[in-house]
Amino acid sequence: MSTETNQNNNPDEDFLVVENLTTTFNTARGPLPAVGGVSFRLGHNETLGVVGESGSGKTVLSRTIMGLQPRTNVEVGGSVRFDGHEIVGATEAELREIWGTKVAMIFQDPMTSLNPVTKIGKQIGESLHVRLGMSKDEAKARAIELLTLVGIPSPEERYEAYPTQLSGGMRQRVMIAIALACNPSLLLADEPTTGLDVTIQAQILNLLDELQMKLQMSVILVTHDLGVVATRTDRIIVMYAGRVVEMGRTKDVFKDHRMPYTRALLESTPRVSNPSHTRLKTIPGRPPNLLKLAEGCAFAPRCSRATEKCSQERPNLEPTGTDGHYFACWNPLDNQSAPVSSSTGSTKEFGEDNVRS
Amino acid sequence: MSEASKNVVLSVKDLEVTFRKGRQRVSAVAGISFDLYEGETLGLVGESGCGKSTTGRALMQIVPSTGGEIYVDGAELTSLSKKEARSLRRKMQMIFQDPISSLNPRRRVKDIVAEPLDCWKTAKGEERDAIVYDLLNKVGIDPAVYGNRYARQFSGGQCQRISIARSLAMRPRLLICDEVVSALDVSIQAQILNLLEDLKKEYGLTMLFIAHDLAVVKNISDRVAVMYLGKLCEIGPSDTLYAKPAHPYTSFLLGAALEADPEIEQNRATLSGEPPSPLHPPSGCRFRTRCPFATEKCASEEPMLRDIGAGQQVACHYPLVGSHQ
Amino acid sequence: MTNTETPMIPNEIVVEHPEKREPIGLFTWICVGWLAINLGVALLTPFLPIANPKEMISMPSMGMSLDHLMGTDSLGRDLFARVAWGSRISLGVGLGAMAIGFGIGGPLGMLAAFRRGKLDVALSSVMFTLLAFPSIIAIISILSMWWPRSLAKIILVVGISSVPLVYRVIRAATLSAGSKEYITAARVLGAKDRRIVFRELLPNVAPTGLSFLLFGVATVIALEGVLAFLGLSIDPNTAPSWGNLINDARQSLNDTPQNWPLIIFPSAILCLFILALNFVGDRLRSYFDVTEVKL
Amino acid sequence: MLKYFIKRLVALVAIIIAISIGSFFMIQLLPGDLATSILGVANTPANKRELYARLGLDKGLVQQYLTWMGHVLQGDLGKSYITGESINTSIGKSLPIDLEIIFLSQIVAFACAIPLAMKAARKPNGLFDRLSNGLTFGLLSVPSFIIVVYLVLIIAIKAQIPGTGPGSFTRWPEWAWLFTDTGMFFTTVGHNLTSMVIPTLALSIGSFVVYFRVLRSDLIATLQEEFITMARSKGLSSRRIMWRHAFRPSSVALLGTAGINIGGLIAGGFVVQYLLAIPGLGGLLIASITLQDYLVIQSTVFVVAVAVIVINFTVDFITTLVDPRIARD
Repeated sequence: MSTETNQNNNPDEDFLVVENLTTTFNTARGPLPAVGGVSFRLGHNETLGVVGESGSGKTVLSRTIMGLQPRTNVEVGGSVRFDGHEIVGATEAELREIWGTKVAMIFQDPMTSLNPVTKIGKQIGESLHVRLGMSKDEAKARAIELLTLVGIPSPEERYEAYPTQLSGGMRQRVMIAIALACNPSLLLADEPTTGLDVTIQAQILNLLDELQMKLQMSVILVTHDLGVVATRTDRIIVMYAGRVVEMGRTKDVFKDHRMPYTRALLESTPRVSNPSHTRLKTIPGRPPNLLKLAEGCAFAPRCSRATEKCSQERPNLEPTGTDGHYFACWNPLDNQSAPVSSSTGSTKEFGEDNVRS
Repeated sequence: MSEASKNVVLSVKDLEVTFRKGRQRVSAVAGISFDLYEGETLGLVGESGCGKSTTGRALMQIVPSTGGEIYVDGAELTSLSKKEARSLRRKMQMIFQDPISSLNPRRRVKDIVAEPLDCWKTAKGEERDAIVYDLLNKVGIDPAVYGNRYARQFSGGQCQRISIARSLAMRPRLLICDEVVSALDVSIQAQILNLLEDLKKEYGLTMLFIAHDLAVVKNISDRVAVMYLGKLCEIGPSDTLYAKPAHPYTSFLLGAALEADPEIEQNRATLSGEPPSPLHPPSGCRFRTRCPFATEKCASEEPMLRDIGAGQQVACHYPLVGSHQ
Repeated sequence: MTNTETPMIPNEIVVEHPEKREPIGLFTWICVGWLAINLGVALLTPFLPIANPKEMISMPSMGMSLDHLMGTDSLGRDLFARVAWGSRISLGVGLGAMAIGFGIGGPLGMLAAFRRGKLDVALSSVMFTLLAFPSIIAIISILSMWWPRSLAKIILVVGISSVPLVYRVIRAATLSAGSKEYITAARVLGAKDRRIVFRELLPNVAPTGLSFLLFGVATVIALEGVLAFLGLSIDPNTAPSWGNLINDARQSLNDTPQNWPLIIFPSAILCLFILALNFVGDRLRSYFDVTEVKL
Repeated sequence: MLKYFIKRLVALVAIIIAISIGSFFMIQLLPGDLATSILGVANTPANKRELYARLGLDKGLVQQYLTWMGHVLQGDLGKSYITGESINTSIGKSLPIDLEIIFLSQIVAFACAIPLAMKAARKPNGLFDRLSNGLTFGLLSVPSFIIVVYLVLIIAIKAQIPGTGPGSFTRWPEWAWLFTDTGMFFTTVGHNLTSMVIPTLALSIGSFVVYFRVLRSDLIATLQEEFITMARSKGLSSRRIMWRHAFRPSSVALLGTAGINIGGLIAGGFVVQYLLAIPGLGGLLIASITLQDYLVIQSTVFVVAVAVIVINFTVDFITTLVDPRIARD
């Protein structure tokens, strides 16, 4: 395992360093590059949003970062350095040391992610007992505390409940309690609110914010919903066909995006603020088949700005000039009206307002 | 949009749907009334379990309604014989949430689209094929390439296009869309929403659009109705209702909706708790247990849907917006 | 056999035309071929140039030779001819009994699942009670007292005793297919019951039915072996079944232990036939992705 | 939970009543002449009438059924028309033998199936999984009567292991011996266990194959579930994940299969008993079928059916303990 990251004098940027990460599934129909070379950095207590549609590889990315990908039929390349640990290539036994205690994950569907035949209290207490060596009584007491922390009413009673007896929102709260049981410093949240009602979604997102502040965690929020990342993240990554097509501070990406896909995604999303019957801009076609990815830019076949070069050569991530804002496109959109300086300032302000200090 | 001069295509009066769960009774839809005018789209929005899908299904008589009346072009649906109801239902069609499961995986696309024609025996042979060809073209599925494929070979978005083609084969007056885009990705969702808008114009459809996504509903609807725990809270023209919600629940719902824009300040005051069980709905106003403005009156007296002007109706004793006059 | 080869790929990855089907595979074709050969032999036995199975044509307990491919039994009868004729009985019992089982249980199961309500409750409570009754005991008791024995009676008794099981499987498959949205969609489009049953339900129930049919035939062929051992199958002197042949061999092997082909051939052919049925049934199930119905 | 249990119990009683009716009428309605088999050549109309009156067979069928049920409810299954022996005694002698064979074979089957299935499921499609999966699929296609025939040929005849062949069954010692003559006790137990080798093997192979396959495929499916990924992400050891998280949900299917299988063994194990000349219920049933001993057949069928149902009921009950979801539906 590499420990050289510790020597870096800017720890805030190097809490999590992902470099050229690839995840390829070996299928009966050939290799399927679900994640095709992703690099980014994440600082302490920072919130990173990963946005993409189905098949963009965002879920696979989050699992590969954690090292949770199954071992068979999968090839992982590149590097994930997390707080002095190299994840790629580590054995399951090595990973087990940091799972739960340093990095934890919450999953999309709380119904299938909770063991249906075990009481929820036991599921929370399990890692306390096994990983932290608490006695069963201590674990139970702490589990009830955690249930209170995540806002579950009458936690003593709910301790005895089975997952099927809870509502969707309650189950997601239980998932959060399980993930946070051992005080991890990095939380990966994979579509944590998909399938929940809007009011419950707001509750869960507020809870996550609150807990992030309280417990001092970095969070990677994976979602398909641009609304979820818009106000809850410091930076975002936009993924398409397994690659990062744009990344930067949230405000920069929303207001000053360069990649046509990012714009298309934003324009095809209906908005509450738009008047009724606003014609949506659509992206023609469908996401590409990852088994038959062409040489060039994966978005080229659907892109209105595509040129011949786009289908021949794959664009790499280029800096825009704004700090930390990158895009991958041969024919980027023009620098938009929003002045760079003010947007940087307000992003910071925004971050302090809503996420933490 | 809702001028009296317009024809009423669908009129619902005090619709009730009660399910039996063991010895208990769950009233999924507890008496709702609304009118649907020719050529308009009414959005029906609410959180899961509020009874919006059950309403749609009761209108199609997929689940039996246990009370109230449904008028389609003036004819009352529930009192008709099975046979008469069946033929009246030709005027109404429905598209479902799960695009993949709503197509039979073991049948060919062109047969799926032709299903209504075959059922009603309205077109045969070349005429039938021509209609199918035309419909598939309209929804953007190339019939020459895909017509003979099986439904299981298509993605969600394509399946939804096929479903739409099928629902239009009988040229219905009324189309009920039940969460038709909620299983789809944003880019595909936009395609389907635009397609529905186009087809609505072309076929002169009247639509009931049921969904949980507030932005989607606003985008497609002329008027929007908000449901909570089996009751209508509020109904009104989309732009008015979204700009000036009169019912506290509508206001909270809009506040919780996330906008894809980091500059819009999110309303952090969210509703606390979860909706009560429909097995034991609260007395009076059903929202009162979570409503910050609730008083004793709300517990004792059920608020009726009343006009507050500009086509907006609200069921609340203390609406946030007074009269529009 | 296993449809678990590539489950590691998360659902979110879009593969164009997501066909889950695996290639059919060589072994499946071998099994199909083996089933076809047996069926062909069973159908054509009377016309094949083989020895008379009842005639003592040679020395008893002869080993394998070109004249007698599988040797002869303790009475000097040609084993190959007896196995070939035996396939007629064994396959006849298997297919005949399943024809009765499916003929009665299939429509009833579909009807109950389609109509639901009181009819379903009534039919199901009768069928599930019958299912609780150990059918093999009933079969043995009935056959042991219903003289004289004949192929038709065996087929009838075994067939009827399989009705509740077929009913359960078909009902479950119909219920599962019927809960799909496309059935509701068809109804909404105005399809009448008949159309829904034949156009929508049947094509989706048929794969389950077919694979269960193969398992059923395999089970009945094994069951006939049990009956033969207890002396309850048809009289081995009129026509031997595979079970009869194995039973005969078992008894005569005490005297002539060197004549092992006598037991090896019929039992191997019986087992391989059952194996092929099971394998093809299993492949059918995964080919049509019939996962929701547990057989 | 209690409500569910009571509901099941009511259903159980209803099914047992249905089965008593079934076993009674099935026997009564069958062709066959009781008088001939009892009286033989003395089957004159007068004798027959006298016999029927003595046995109570001159009354209506419903009357006969009620009389029989009345006795059964008092714990008396009646006496054989032919041997005159009490059926309670006959079944009392035979049933323990069935229970012993089933008990031993199930222990062996579970002891082999659970660890092997765990091993196979851990690496689906790995070498061990492919081998075990293929092998068990092959074994699945070998009916138990063929297994017995070959086991007898190999163990008892070829390998010449004494006390394992047909007819070598030895009973357990009587209770009193346990305290007076330990040497004799162990000798008889030893004999008994030796004589159980072939029947136990014969039944355990079939059970093992079924259990292995059910548990393996269920485990593979369970291990794909998100809650297993969740458990891994907590940093739990794979051992703990296998046993605490994967095995318990998977054992539901295993239990269900075991219930059906054990029921099948009680009813279907008699081929094995017949081939090995073991005097269990199967032996009793076949002997009475040969003698056309109606009442014994009827009672044995009834007892076996009740045993099968009680076992299924017990398994269902255990299943609800393992998986709390079931009782709540």
